[in-house]
Amino acid sequence: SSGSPLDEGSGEVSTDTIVVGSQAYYSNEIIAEIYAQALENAGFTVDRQFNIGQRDAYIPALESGEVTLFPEYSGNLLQYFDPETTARTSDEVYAALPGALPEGLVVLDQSSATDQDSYTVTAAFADEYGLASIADLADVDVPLVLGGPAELAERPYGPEGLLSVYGIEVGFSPTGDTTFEDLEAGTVNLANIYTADPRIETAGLVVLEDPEGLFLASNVVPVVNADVADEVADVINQVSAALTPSGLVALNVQSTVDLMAPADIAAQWLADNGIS
Amino acid sequence: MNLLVDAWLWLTDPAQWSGQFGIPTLLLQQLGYTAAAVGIAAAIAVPTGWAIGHTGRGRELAVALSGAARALPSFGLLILLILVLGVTRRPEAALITFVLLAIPSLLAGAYTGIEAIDRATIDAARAVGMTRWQVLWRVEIPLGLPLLIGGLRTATLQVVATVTIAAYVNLGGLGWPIIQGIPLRRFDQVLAGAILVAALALVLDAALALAQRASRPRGVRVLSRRPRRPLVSAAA
Amino acid sequence: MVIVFDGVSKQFPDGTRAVDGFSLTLPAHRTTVFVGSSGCGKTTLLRMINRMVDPTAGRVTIDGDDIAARNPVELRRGIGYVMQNSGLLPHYTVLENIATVPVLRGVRRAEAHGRARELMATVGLDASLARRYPSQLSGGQQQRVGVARGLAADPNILLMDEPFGAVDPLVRAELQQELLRLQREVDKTIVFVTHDIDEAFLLGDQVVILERGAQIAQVGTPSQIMENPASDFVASFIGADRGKRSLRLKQTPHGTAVVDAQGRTQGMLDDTATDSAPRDGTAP
Amino acid sequence: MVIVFDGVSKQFPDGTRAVDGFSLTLPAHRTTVFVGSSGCGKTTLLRMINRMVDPTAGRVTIDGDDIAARNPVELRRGIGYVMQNSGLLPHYTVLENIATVPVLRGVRRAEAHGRARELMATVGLDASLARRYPSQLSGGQQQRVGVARGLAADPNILLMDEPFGAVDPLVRAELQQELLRLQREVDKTIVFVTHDIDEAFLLGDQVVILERGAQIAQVGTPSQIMENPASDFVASFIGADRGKRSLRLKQTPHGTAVVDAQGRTQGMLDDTATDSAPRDGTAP
Amino acid sequence: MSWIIDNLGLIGQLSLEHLRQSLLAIVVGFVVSIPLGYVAWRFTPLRGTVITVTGLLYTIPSLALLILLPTMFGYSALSDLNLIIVLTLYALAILVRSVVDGLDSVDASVRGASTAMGFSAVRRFFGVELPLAGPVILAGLRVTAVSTISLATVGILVGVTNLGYLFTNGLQRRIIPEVLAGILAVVVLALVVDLLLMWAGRLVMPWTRGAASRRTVSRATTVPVDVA
Ligand SMILES: Nc1ncnc2c1ncn2[C@@H]1O[C@H](COP(=O)(O)OP(=O)(O)OP(=O)(O)O)[C@@H](O)[C@H]1O
Ligand SMILES: Nc1ncnc2c1ncn2[C@@H]1O[C@H](COP(=O)(O)OP(=O)(O)OP(=O)(O)O)[C@@H](O)[C@H]1O
Ligand SMILES: [Mg+2]
Ligand SMILES: [Mg+2]
Repeated sequence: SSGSPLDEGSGEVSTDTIVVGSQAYYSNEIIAEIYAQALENAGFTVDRQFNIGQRDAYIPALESGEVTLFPEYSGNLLQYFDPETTARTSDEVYAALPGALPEGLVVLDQSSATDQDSYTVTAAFADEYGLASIADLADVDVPLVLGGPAELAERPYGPEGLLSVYGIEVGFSPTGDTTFEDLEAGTVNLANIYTADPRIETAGLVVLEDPEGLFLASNVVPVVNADVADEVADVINQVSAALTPSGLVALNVQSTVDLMAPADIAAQWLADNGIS
Repeated sequence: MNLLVDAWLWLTDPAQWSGQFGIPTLLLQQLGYTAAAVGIAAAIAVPTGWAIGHTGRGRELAVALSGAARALPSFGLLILLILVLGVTRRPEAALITFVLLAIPSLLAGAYTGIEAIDRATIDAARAVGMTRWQVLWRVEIPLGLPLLIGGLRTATLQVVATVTIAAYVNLGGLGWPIIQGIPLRRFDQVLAGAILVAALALVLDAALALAQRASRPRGVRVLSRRPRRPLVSAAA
Repeated sequence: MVIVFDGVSKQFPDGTRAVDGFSLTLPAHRTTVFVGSSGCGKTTLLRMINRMVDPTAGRVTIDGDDIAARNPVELRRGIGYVMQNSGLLPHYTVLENIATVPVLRGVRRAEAHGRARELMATVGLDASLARRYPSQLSGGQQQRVGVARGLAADPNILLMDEPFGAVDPLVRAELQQELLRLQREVDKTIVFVTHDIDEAFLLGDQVVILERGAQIAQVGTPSQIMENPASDFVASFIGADRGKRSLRLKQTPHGTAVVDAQGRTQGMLDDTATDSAPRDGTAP
Repeated sequence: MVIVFDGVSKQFPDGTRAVDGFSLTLPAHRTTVFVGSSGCGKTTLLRMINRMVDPTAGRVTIDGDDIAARNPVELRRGIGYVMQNSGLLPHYTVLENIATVPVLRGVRRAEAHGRARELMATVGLDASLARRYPSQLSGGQQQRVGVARGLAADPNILLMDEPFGAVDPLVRAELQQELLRLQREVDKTIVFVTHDIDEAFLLGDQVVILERGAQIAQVGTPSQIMENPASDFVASFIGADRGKRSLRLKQTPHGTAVVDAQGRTQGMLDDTATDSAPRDGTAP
Repeated sequence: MSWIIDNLGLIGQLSLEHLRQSLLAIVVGFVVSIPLGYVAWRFTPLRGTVITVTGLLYTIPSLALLILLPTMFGYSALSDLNLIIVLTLYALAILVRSVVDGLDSVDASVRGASTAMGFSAVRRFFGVELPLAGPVILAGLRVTAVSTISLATVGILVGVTNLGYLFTNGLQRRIIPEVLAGILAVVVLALVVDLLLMWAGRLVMPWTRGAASRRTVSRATTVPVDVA
């Protein structure tokens, strides 16, 4: 089957068919496509239920069994189920996950690749105010405007988290899918950007450190319906082991710079990593 | 029903009535974009429509272009324009999108208004010695006004419902509670947003319906009761 | 105001030859009626007089002046035009409709309305209708407003295009009588179009029977035509071939009846009448 | 098929009393014409015969049977109905229109179409028009299709509601002649509605002049009415008060002319005619 | 532009999927609108209600409806059933009004003539009234088809994949040709369906060929929503 985002999900939990979901996020879709192809190569029948918007939209689908496998981000996932969690490092988060997940959902091995929320500024802005960490923002004497997706306003790590954890007051601008451009254009001076975004590298952005652990570490981790966890574990764990932080950025570059289709990127990555 | 109660609670929460994302601000933004887009569209479409109706020329082209404009997906067009124009020109991108949305209805309203006038009436106006301009201003425009305002109604309704997507590109408006509510699965706020948009649309539509009634020249009002408004004529 | 058509033709852009080489003199202060079947070119002829249609060949003169040289808008303001279905402006009141031309000519509104009120009386319209809109009038009343509007500029020429086509026969008869009265009063050059031969004979001083392409089948007074139809076409058109004009006398208990060739009674012979003045009251 | 109206009234839900206590016998195999001004109730009367309108009081019988007991759909399929403006189905071809009722009755399509072709000849329609849609016909042709359709079920009763109201006078005269011919041929009970008194006198064996509310002003043969109008209303309606029916003789170089009270020529006296048979050819 | 050429397969697949979803909604909307429209037309007291309710639908933002309906009625927001239901509702808003206008446009004398000839009520509706309302209904259907195809793209915002995918995905990846391809594909689909409907209309209603009456056109240009 091709890597199109079209194939249908079935609805009932079925052990014959693995329903792989993905967020409406191109990078997540590539990982899901890798899962799907790896499974197909191993002889599974796969349904793709890609582009399901945000976590809040697809978790119910996972819980109901409408989707059985999903590439997730450990920190955000944990915080979704346990907003009060104190876990911050990658291992703490991974260890806390099984307890937080609802009945019927389990995580397989997490990969070393991370793609987590961050607060990022331009190099020029960082230079001007000597910024290296979020805490340094306290020294900035211009009004801070934070850009990010609409829902950031309500997230624990959003403007309120910034205020309560770092004592930093910011305005908020819901820049949505153009946060990066807005940062470049100067309509915002602080941006919520995912750390696997290749443009951090190419545009020379500065990701501010997060000493107080506002953001949880977020590694790529497969969430899977418990009914099929054992069946797919071998194949998917193999993928997770091979997926590295720089590898993830490279995948994103292939998509946004080389304009390759997710199916082609996935196939090539699987071949390069000898999983097929 | 629970959802309705929640939406009502959300609506009546004082927190929603102030600040950057407060309902008054959002309402003004929604109205502002609607008014600006419909205004600009009218400035373009109405004279053009009158010209088409008066001269009888260019109708085919107008129908074809209107058909294509109507097929344009606003959401995609908005994204395309932002990518092309850049994030600093979001308002322009949004305005262009909404203007394109409003033009077909207004254009059709302007020319069908004139076309729907009994030819004998226009003929009579010429026969008594009216100049072309007098025919246009004294006969065609007044008699075509109800259908034009009908077109204005349709355009306004379409635009005010569509301005909702402005929130998707950080332009605020009543779409904000919806756009923010969806990823957060806060349905009370989504429903409240939808109610606000629908209510605004209804109020605008009712106001324009009154205007349409008032615009119907008195002598004509006796004849046809049902207010009508044009669609883009997909009819060839 | 003598109107002369001189070798006039009209070919429409789509190729229709509505009028083909039409020449005729319409005497001043007389009523000329164009009569013919649908599509024979009557309206086209009429509209060439006020330049609503321009001839593609030939010329139309009024008192010797070629109207092609006249500004059409000016010309029209000086010629009354009564249209089929009245052609009133639906968004103007009766008064405004009648006063349209004077107002266009720059007459003060109050003055124009005053004159319009007088005209309402002339055409037999009640003053209480002044503020109504055309849609609030009966068909016959609308026609009267149309006639009043035609007269408003006090034109020397009045064009009437099937003005009574759309009304009830009773109302129509009344309007025809009204027009006969007006004709005597206002003394204008009237050009009247109809496709009803009886109406043509009733109203016309000069009747012009037209065939397709505005070809003249016969011109003459009603009596001339009826007494001596120029062709089979004319005979058929005036009903002579159906025996309608071929009458016989028949004695009945109530007097002498005039019956047509099929035995249908057309009327009663009035043995007592001694002159041709119109009489009213019922039949004897 | 004798039709009897017996104290029939119709009050519409909005209160309009369109027909008020109407009683009349319509003889079989004869043509009865209802004539009157607009809105006097002619159509309502006609439609009570095929139960398109049900009376609010009184009853209508056909050959003695009260039609209120009949199934309306069945009844209608047995009564021909020709409407003003022809009432053709615009999405049916000429053939399909004529064959509508037989097909509704279950006659095989091919057979019904065959009969429809015959009827086209009967009403004088060229066979080449069979596959056309009504919009592709002239007004006169449409009327003929309407008549053919009315005849298709070979009904004993034919209702005709101003069937020639919308056509040109020449065509109208032709259709009237055609109907006179058909009348002799098909021998049906015909009920004809018009507001043209001349048409009524031409076609009716029995003419019924109606006033508002379908009040009978006069019933009789055309000659009876013309020779002896029952009231001022009738006199005015038939034109007697305008001198139209009050005729005189006038000598002209071409023979004796018959002129009305206003001196308008109505026709020529035919001194040679010895009988009342229809004659053709031009006037003398 | 090379992106478009490299991804013609994807565009084609998405177009098919898009077409499937839209056509389902258009067909279901059409079928449902006829009885609804008939009821609204026949029973005058209901007319205002039916037209107001369907008209009201028009004012609710589609995005909200896509989220709220599944929540209220407990079906999955992700299935394309969700999108199709919402599109059908919007189609109804236009079509019910068209059916009413279409039935209104049937000449009363034609209706009378068919009654007089002995058509039963049912036979008259299917044999005379519905076909004669055809041109106006078709005009409404064509408008519905175009706007449904255009509107369907919002499905991507709730996870229903169709040509709208090219918009969000193109935006994230900053591939302008991808977004452009999405718009072009939608416009082309809409115009092709519109054209096919026009041809189908000529085929099914041969009597309308050539003689496009002015009356029909001006009625067809009436918008469905009448909330007042
Ligand atoms: N603007 C036009 N373009 C093309 N053909 C026209 C135009 N106006 C009239 N005609 C054609 O010219 C011919 C004469 O038309 P005209 O209106 O003068 O007829 P008419 O005698 O007034 O008929 P009626 O009694 O029906 O009013 C007709 O065949 C008509 O179709
Ligand atoms: N369905 C109806 N509801 C209410 N009033 C009606 C209805 N049909 C007819 N009328 C009224 O009944 C009266 C008689 O109508 P009818 O149609 O019989 O007149 P008519 O003599 O045929 O007139 P016309 O010559 O104009 O056709 C009129 O006043 C008319 O307005
Ligand atoms: Mg004419
Ligand atoms: Mg009638």
